[in-house]
Amino acid sequence: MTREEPAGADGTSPAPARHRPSWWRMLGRDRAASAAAVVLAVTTLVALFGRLVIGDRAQRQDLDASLRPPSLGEGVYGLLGTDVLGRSVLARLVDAAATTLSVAVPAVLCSLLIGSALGLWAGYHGGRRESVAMRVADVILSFPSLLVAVVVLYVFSPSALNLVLILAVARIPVYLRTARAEAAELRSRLFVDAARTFGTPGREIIRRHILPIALPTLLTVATLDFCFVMLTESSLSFLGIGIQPPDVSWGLMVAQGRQYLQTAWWITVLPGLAIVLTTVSATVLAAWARIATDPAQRWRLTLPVKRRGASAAVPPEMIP
Amino acid sequence: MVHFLRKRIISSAVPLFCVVLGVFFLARMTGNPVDLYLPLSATAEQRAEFSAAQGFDLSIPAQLWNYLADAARLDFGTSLRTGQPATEMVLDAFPVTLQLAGVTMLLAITGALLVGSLAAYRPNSLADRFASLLSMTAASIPDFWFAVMGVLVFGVSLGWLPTSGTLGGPEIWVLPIATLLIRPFGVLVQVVRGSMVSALSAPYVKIARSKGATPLRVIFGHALRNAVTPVLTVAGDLTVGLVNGAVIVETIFGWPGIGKLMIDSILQRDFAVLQAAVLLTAVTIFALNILVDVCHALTDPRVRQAVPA
Amino acid sequence: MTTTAVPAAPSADTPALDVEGLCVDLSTPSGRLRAVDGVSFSVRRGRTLALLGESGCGKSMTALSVVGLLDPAAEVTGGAVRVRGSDTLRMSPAERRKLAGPVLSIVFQDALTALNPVQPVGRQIGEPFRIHRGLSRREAREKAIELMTRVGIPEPRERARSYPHQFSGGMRQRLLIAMAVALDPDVLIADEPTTALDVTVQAQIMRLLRDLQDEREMAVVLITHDLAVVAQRADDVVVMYAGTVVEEGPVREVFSRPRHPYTRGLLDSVPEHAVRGRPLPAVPGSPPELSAVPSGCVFQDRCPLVRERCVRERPPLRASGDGRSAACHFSEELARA
Amino acid sequence: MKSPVSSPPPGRRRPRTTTTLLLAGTVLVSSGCAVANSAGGDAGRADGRTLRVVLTQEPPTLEPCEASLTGTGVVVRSNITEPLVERDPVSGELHPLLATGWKQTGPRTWTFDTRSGVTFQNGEPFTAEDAAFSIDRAVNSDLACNVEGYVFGDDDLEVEAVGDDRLTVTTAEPDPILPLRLSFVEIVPRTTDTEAKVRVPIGTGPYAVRSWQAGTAISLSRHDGYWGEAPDFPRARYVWRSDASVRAAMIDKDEAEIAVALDSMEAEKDTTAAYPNNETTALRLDGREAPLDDLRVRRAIDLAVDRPGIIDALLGGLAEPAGQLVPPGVVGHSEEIEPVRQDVAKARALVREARADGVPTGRTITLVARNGMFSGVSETAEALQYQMERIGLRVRVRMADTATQLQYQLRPLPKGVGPIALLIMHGNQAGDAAFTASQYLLSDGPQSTFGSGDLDRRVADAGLLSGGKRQQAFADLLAHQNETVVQYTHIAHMSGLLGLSPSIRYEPNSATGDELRLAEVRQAGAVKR
Repeated sequence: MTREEPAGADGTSPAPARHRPSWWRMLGRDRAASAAAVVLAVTTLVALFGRLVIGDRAQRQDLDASLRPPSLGEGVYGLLGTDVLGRSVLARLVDAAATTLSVAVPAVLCSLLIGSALGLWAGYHGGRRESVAMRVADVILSFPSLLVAVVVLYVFSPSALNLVLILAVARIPVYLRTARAEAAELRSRLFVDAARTFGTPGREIIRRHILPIALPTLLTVATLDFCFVMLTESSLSFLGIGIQPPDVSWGLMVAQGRQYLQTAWWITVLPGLAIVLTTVSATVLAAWARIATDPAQRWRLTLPVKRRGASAAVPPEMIP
Repeated sequence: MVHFLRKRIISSAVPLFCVVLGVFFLARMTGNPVDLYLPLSATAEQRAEFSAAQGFDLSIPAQLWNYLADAARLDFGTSLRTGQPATEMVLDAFPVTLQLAGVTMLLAITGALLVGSLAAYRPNSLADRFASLLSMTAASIPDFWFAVMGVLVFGVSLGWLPTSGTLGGPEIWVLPIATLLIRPFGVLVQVVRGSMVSALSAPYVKIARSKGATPLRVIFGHALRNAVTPVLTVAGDLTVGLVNGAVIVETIFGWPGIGKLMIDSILQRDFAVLQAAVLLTAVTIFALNILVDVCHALTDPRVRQAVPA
Repeated sequence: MTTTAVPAAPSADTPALDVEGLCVDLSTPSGRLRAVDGVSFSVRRGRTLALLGESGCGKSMTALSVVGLLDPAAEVTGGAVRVRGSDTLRMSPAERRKLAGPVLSIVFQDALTALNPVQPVGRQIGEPFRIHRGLSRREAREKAIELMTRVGIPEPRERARSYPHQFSGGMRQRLLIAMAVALDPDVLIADEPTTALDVTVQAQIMRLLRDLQDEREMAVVLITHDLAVVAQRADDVVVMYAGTVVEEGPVREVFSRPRHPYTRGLLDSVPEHAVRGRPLPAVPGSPPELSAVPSGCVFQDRCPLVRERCVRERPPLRASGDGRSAACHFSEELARA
Repeated sequence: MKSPVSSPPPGRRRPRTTTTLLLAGTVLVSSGCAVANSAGGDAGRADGRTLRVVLTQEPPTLEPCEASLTGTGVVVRSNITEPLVERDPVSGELHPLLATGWKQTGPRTWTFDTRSGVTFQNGEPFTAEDAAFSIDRAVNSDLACNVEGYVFGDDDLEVEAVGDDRLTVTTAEPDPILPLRLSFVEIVPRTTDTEAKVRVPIGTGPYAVRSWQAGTAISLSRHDGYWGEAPDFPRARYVWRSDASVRAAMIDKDEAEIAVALDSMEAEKDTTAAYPNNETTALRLDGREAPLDDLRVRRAIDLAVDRPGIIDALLGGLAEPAGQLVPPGVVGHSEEIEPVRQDVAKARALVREARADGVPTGRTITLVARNGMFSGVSETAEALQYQMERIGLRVRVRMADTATQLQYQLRPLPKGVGPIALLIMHGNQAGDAAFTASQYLLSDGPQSTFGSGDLDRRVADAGLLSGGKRQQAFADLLAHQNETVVQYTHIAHMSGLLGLSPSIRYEPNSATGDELRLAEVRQAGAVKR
């Protein structure tokens, strides 16, 4: 007998046997995750195509229109006000989305790829390789990353590429350690032993048996890092390096606008909100994806939001 | 455990040496500081004289050798900027940052354990969603922005707190610590929540509940110790990351800590101080890593057993 | 099957545990599914009831809902679980906690994960005394050592300080049992307590359970898919299939004359029943997905006797007066066969 | 790593981790408070007796011979130590201070009469001997004092005390502005170390250093034996915050009486006072590199800049458009030179013309500016970049730190970096265009990229003149550079912005940024004497 959702007294309709629910459907059931997905999708679209729409609006200055507050009367580009140089904050937000993502995404991807590869390799093989990799991680970690960034960016000019490299190198140890820990634990598991007995080469074992298990954790770390990278880039802008004009990133906007906090809140609050929204969305979506990819946890996504005492039949205690 | 500690300390020596080398070359890459310390109109002879006096005219290997030889005698040179011994300046600044970081991490870990555990107790509940949103937002606010806002709102508009400085009662700590705290707290809440959710769904938690344990006992008596391992690791990394935050916080609030000292020495090309400061920070970070490992061993008997006693 | 004579345990008049019409719904991505549908059974002190079925038939979920340890995805939607005269499903969490341990207790199959890896076992075994009797740490430890002695842990005083990973599988299961019987519960639910163990160790554990049951007059609900264990250990059996009870009654009678084709199929699949020289009959197919339980008889897809009526109409669980019931339109027919 | 299951470890008592952590935390917190409290002997409260000043950075040292460094001078000069002669920042005239009078007694010799009845903060009386010692120490010693290179050339001075209250100074070449130069030499007692720089000096000024808590604060107290009028505040205290908004907040919160270098957008507040600070910003164009080697391109850039726009929007309206490197009040400032008005059409035409002649106007020019040079510097750089791009040039901005910017600013100039437009801020505290010209206008000047022989000659000649002729000669050569060389696109004569608590009265002047005279600060309640 079958019960489709609001179960009828005697459900008689045969349910479509859906073994694995579709991603869309699971996403749709989690309101927070779907909102996050929408935010990220919009951000990505804006980052990819926004510049085509706004043209040079983000750069167009008008010193006479300096610090105009957000208003409806100034056309689309006046919607969110202007900055001190009279540039449209909206246009700059759009322009900055592309720069911000073009720094954050490659930086995170680089450190994720390099760090995870090294970590899995080190963790799987153990021994000398493991300790060398760990010591390298120690060395990188013990340099205060912000200061290294300051040195390097001042010496080798603060280009976006250098920024990406610095941020990537600084975060490699995080992935390296996480991946190593996972791999070291998995290498003694039965299925890995089995694969080894069959003569599967190490690289294949890592790829086929270890990576899939370690990946969700690594991806979660990566999302948190996404946030870290954006914030570090912003801190660098605060210290005067980081993204260089005429390029603009959200972090740079926040840093530059901070002087005008009392007079023109919109310059700094709006890009700050953009950072917060994007990172929160990324985190929410990562948490969701982590559960959705884990067959043992997937059921959680199907839970309705339980409010205190909403269901009398199950004592709240029964909910872990 | 003693053996383990000894092994860890010995294995830290090579990386530390790499750090020393790294910071030496990094500093040298920033160029000769002569321009900064001589008047704009200084003559070529004056420049040469200055360089010679500071040893910058030597080849890089010779400079390195001198530096290492001095460092071996624990002499880290004299600050170009103030003329004081670098060691003295670094040791003056270090406790300030250590206290900031210590108090911050203590609060962050305690707070995150509480909030994260409560959120994890009922996943997807209203409280959980609120805690998650709060922590994620906290983790993504730029610290300098938070600091400046804090000064304006709590310092000036409401007048509750002093704007900045190190002189005064406990209230002087509030804004700097709050600024440093937001990110580690936000991240840790999520880590605690995640690992508590899985700890709470473990069979031993069911068994504990089948023994009639109260929710508090279940969380703090059973699940927490099991959930704490990833938390410790992340907390260690976040503590290391606090050096970055300290740069910002100390710059804004005028705290004479190591972060500000380091950034000033970079901007002033004060190599001796920079090298001493980074070395001390690195030593501290290594010590911290060892401490994290010791905590792992203390909280998890399986790890403890793997470590030869 | 050789039905070993199990001596009838002394029993009080009222059942120690009485489950009636228990329904459990499961939230899944494809909607809500009924995982346990109107399960009823009762067991008296000193008696052993076996819940028998293939994995996924809802027997574990039934057990978990009795002790109130269901996952949040699952929700009890109906029925009653009565112990000492009151329905635990209507109780407040605090009232339930009072029962957990002294009245209801459970043993899981995987003792490694069921023991807290970071606590010394002595503390875990002593915990019920700390919770319910308010004993001091030291007193609880003494009780724990007593229990460890009772379940056969050598050098209990020393081993009380050890951690679960330092014990072998059988020892861990003993520890788990010690913890479960600490407060002399009325009802002990043993959820596949021996599945993960070697055959020799299995026997030891089962003997330990029986000894403890005799000693403490517990009612035991034994959840298992192992017919031999049921035959040797249980007084009564409840056979479950796809979330429903298909047959129940005293073990000896049910096993000798099953009245449900599923029970029969199960019994036939055991080698002792097979006629030498003929292929071993097994129940063909596999249990239906919860989302695809047919609307008529739940067993229709695999039943050798399936007829048109089975597709149309679900057979109710009918008592036949001799303490047995079966949910088959043709149970009499089968009994005669 | 694996251990056999069979051997349980002996039962060790494990320290309760949580307790340990909590304990450690408590110790940390309490020790932190202890440090904070012990440091806060006087917690800097508004007690009406302490004048609290918030600077941008901690002075690297208080060594008087480094007083030409802004960070040091703002604390030391005229507060702790005094020079023989001081320059009136408004009129530019020299006033006697520790010298009562001076005259040129030979082509290369000047004679100074020193003041009597002056005592140092250590109780020693001040004599001509001390003055001679101080000049000798600052200019002729091996200390490599900043003032030596900044104000004096390579040649040593001959200094001699003639009795207790007279001293003669002889220069290698005739120097008509020697008294002005000597206004930069702070006088210290003859007991001061000659081998090494001192961190905490003794002087004759109205305040003496009471304590210096490294990293936190410098406290001064009134010098009771001060020869002049006693200042209002018995004590003064310097703290430093690098963030301008925090400095402003400290005034609002009454945590400080004076805050230096506020952001220009604070200018509308009642608690701020703007003052021309003798700094002039300009874009120095590297005339050796194409396309900047073309006069038309340099002219076009000059025409492209919207000075009033930048000043109003980015500099809080506090600055004045500039047409020369020398601000009003400085000898050599020309009243005739008008700031160039923006003329985009003309600028474009010039660039087009240059391009038609084969000048590579498409080559990317790097606009280098220094972080923290003035409030709104990065926005100004962006505005300049935009305005230069509007006339058809290609420009990228590079924000540098001080050391990096200095590499661009000073000879030897960096090679292989392409055309550079360097945003400079020239401080003319010395009050004479000679300092400007020798640095910025000579074709091989330390801060100049190119020039012309004609201009070099004019500079050399003007340096030897004095009085009205000197003024006219420098004014003419500034105009000449604007017509023939155009190395500089002048932007603005800047203003500083000071935060002032309502409880005090203080009139900032053009020297305030370099020497903040605490003795001139009055309590608002006190009647001005």
